[in-house]
Amino acid sequence: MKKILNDPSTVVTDALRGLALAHPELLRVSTDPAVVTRVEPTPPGAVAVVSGGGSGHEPLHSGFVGPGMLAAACPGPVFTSPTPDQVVAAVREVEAGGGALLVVKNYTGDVLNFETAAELLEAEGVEVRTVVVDDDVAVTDSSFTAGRRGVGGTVLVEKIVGAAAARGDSLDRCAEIAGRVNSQVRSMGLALSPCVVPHVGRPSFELGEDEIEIGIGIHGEPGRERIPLEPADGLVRRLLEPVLDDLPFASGDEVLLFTNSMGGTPPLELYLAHGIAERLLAERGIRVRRSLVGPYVTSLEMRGISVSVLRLDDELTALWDAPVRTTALNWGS
Amino acid sequence: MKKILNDPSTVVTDALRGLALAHPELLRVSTDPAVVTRVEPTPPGAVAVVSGGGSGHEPLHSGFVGPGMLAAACPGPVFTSPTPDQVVAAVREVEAGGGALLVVKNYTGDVLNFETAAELLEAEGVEVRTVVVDDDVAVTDSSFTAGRRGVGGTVLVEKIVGAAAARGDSLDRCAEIAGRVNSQVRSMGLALSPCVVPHVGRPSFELGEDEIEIGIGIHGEPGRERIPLEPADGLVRRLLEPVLDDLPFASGDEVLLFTNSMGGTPPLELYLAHGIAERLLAERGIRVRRSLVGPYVTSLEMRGISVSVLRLDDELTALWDAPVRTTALNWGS
Amino acid sequence: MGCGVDEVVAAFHRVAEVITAHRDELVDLDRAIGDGDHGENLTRGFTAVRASLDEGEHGSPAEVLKLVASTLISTVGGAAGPLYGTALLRAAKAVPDRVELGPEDVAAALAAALEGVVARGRAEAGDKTMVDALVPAVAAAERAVGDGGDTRAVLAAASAAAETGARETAPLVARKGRASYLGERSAGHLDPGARSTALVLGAFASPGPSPSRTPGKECEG
Amino acid sequence: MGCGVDEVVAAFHRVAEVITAHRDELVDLDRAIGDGDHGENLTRGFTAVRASLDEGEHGSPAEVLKLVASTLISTVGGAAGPLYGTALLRAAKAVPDRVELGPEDVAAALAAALEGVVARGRAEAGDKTMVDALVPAVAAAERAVGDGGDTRAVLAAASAAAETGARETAPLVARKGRASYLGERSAGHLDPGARSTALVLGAFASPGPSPSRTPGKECEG
Ligand SMILES: Nc1ncnc2c1ncn2[C@@H]1O[C@H](COP(=O)(O)OP(=O)(O)O)[C@@H](O)[C@H]1O
Ligand SMILES: Nc1ncnc2c1ncn2[C@@H]1O[C@H](COP(=O)(O)OP(=O)(O)O)[C@@H](O)[C@H]1O
Ligand SMILES: [Mg+2]
Ligand SMILES: [Mg+2]
Ligand SMILES: [Mg+2]
Ligand SMILES: [Mg+2]
Repeated sequence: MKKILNDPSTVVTDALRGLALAHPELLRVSTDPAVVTRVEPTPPGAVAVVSGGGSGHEPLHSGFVGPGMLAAACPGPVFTSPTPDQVVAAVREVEAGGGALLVVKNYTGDVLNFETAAELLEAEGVEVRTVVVDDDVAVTDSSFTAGRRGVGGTVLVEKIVGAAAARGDSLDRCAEIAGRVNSQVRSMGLALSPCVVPHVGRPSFELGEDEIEIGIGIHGEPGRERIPLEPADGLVRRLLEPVLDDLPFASGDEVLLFTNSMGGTPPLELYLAHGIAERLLAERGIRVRRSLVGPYVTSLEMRGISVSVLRLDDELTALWDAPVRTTALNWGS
Repeated sequence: MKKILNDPSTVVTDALRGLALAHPELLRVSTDPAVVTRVEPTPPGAVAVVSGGGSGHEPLHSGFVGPGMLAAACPGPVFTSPTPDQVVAAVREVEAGGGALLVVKNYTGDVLNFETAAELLEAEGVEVRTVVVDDDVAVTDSSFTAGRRGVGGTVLVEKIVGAAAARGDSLDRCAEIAGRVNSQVRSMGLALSPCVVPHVGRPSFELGEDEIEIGIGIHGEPGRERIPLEPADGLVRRLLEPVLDDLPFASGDEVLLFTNSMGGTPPLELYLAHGIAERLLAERGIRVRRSLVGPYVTSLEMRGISVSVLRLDDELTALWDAPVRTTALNWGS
Repeated sequence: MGCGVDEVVAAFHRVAEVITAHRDELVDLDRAIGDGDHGENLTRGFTAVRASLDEGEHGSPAEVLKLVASTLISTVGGAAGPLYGTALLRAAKAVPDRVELGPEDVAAALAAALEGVVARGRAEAGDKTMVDALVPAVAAAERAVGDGGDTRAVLAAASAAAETGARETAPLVARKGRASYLGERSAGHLDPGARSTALVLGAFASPGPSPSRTPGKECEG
Repeated sequence: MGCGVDEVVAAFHRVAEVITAHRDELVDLDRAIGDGDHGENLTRGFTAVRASLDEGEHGSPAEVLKLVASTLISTVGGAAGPLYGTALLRAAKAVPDRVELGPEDVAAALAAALEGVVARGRAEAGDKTMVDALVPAVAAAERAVGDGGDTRAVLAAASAAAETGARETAPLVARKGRASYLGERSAGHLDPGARSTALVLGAFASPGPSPSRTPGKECEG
């Protein structure tokens, strides 16, 4: 395992230290427990949007802390959900009377830890709502699984509900909007190569010389199938068709198309895939009104991509366009 | 070679198509010859800052096209400098009477092609100045080499001179500022793994299981030495010491610290390295006034990092802080 | 005599030791059908447990159970953190003011722990989770109580049953937790949480020496 | 008789063919001491040359040389693009109004090409670049003219000398271009640009068939 680190057990705190030094004007970082909050305080009465999850998916979530998006993020150890303490500490620091909306990816660990935190916070008299993001169509959503995983759609939920909170929407309204985004977004990913969790030291899975995994999870969880590598046109189609068929998206829909790198895929390949996805959507009569392209929900150094499609309405579009100032997303004024 | 692409010979144009679709409000893309220009026109009389180079280093240069930075970028084939036509076409499109400043990384191919373009443009009556960036201390700058390579410092030159052009500085003044940035910045990188050029199909070099290359170039050119992997503290010191000793930087200096990913290094490792670099600078009495952390000058999927240090003065700091709106750097209003 | 506060503290030191010794095994099990962190998560948690146990005096077994629970909740993360935490909180509530845990107390604590895990995680027996170690452990403990066993016998029965239960997760198809994403492919591997549950109960039942400053004590009679 | 416009066109078709056939060899040479694109760059360039030659009628050898030069400049990129382009532009200027290129013309064109490369790239003999193929080629061509050789003999002499020159770049340490970053480690490898220069001259000198619609012609007498 070749990695730039000193000690696998301190990699998250060591990185948080660097994060704090790099963005003093935007972020404040505590390491015990690990919490990243934004320097700009939550306006009195406004909703504090808080998220978190295992580390190793950066910029998710700490890279989305800032005006117009998250009030705080709780980074767990690599690929391990944060503990309730972290969530409680984060919410205590940023909640300003408007309550807290917790954005949680649908993994057992995350759901249970945030659930525990919510119980503790409610016992303290803090109003809390939770939205569980589960946009990954690679997993069958049945009683035989822990349900769909939360993947790329998480960024879209966080951006849009962050904008709703910034314009002063109530906690209930924020919860409704976050739920709406989650209900309108579908995603699927593929991996060309695995990742290596620092404290494990070996690849999360093995792939043959020419093999790729379709439907990969962001922790290296297995997907739907392993196939030989094929040209990008076919790969993107394999991701997009299940995504479109699931909601389903229909001709005439206007969407946000999010082409995400799992970490190790260069922009050249990513933009190439994005171009293909846009063409395939056009073939189905679906119009891309907004685009996002980049490594936003990653899996350490994994090479691969995911595609998320969000059906837009005017409100979601306006909230997407609203100003945001974070290390990873930054626009408007 | 596992890559997401259709045909190695069209990878750059295919990616440019995706880039155009993703950022219609910011960028305009032509593919014959390949030129990326910003939608916002150059104000009459202002300097047009134009850069370019081989593709595969994204977001360099196309990701830096936009208000406050580049007026246009010319992407060559992967790791191959663009042709003079591209540069001439780009300058013709964005030059608005104030002349053009060409930012060129110091590689024989880039220098020669931009030189030819400059001759053609001057013959057309366009005023042109060129700044050649050569910040890589891994290469000995002597008559026995093609001189130092242009690496991470290029981003800093482009951002700062882009701001100078945006505030209306003359061509001579822009050339002076760009030259000043280049004279005050030093960089060095290391690689944990090689990259694979699509039309070559094999790794650019081979590294042992535990081996890393110190002083790597952004095309996989060899560096100063191969050593066994060591903890991050030692690695960052190996990059930073030659950088600091070269200018040299001295106690009391105020600097911009730029910790760059070569593409495949996750943010976790990158921020960790940044934190170490900041600590090592502090030990030498050097104060980090500004930070930049991210994959900005990459080498396809290469895993590795580079560190650049720029000595700041008040003017350079103000120009760094000035608003910029590009796909990769985005701040201010 | 049963299990007093010192014996419970000593038992948790043994648990910490056993989990740390099996860290890599648990990582490998979780790597096969999960995300490879279970061994690391529990090692981090029980290392913290050792430190918090060493910090002060402890009034009762229930207090120790609560302290361990809250330490695990605040350091383990993942699915196992809240599940182990809830299990131990419920166990504490089942034996609120006992000075010593007798055989019935142990059985009641185990039953409460199982209820807690099910309440949080909503898994059923056969879903290939820690529930599959706890269900037979609770049944065996109750049987041992019925047979007139002492505390040590009840713990031994629970531990043996948990071990068998964990082993028998191998052929199962996971329906809860991260392993469920594998569907049929999860069959053929032990469930890491069931395995760690068996290790915890084994450490409670066994008289192994404790490396901590708290003198090694085992639950007697 | 010397080399007329048709023969020059045919020669460049042969060059395109030879370069394409040696693409992988040139990639490998450049991969060893450069960045692995030389074969791809020249193949792209000469494929474009073929297309532009096929586009219309050509008035004179100099016009063809200019067309090839500008096509290479606008399609090759890298170090080789401007260097080959400048070389051919200078060669064209050396034989401005010739209908046929005689032996002296060939030698003069080659000398001008070398001057162009040196003017652009500032390399000296021994720097391990294409200059190391061109310098002996020019000398050999001039010797052949002095010996009374015809056009074909001059080209053959230049080609043979370029080939030797290219081979002799192997032990050299690069001092120009990307290979110079390797320092001592560049020794032991052929310079890709010197090798491609030898291939170009070889294709000019050889009577190999041309696959293009322009009938295969070689420079005569
Ligand atoms: N819903 C659940 N109910 C009971 N136990 C569960 C449940 N989900 C997961 N587990 C247990 O948790 C173990 C995994 O723990 P761990 O690896 O620490 O967490 P994570 O899955 O978040 O990485 C599984 O092996 C299983 O025994
Ligand atoms: N300054 C120079 N003068 C003459 N030839 C040069 C010079 N620099 C490089 N070359 C030639 O160019 C060749 C490399 O061409 P190519 O690989 O196409 O360009 P790049 O180095 O930009 O990738 C070298 O093998 C060498 O022969
Ligand atoms: Mg986990
Ligand atoms: Mg090149
Ligand atoms: Mg796990
Ligand atoms: Mg080359």
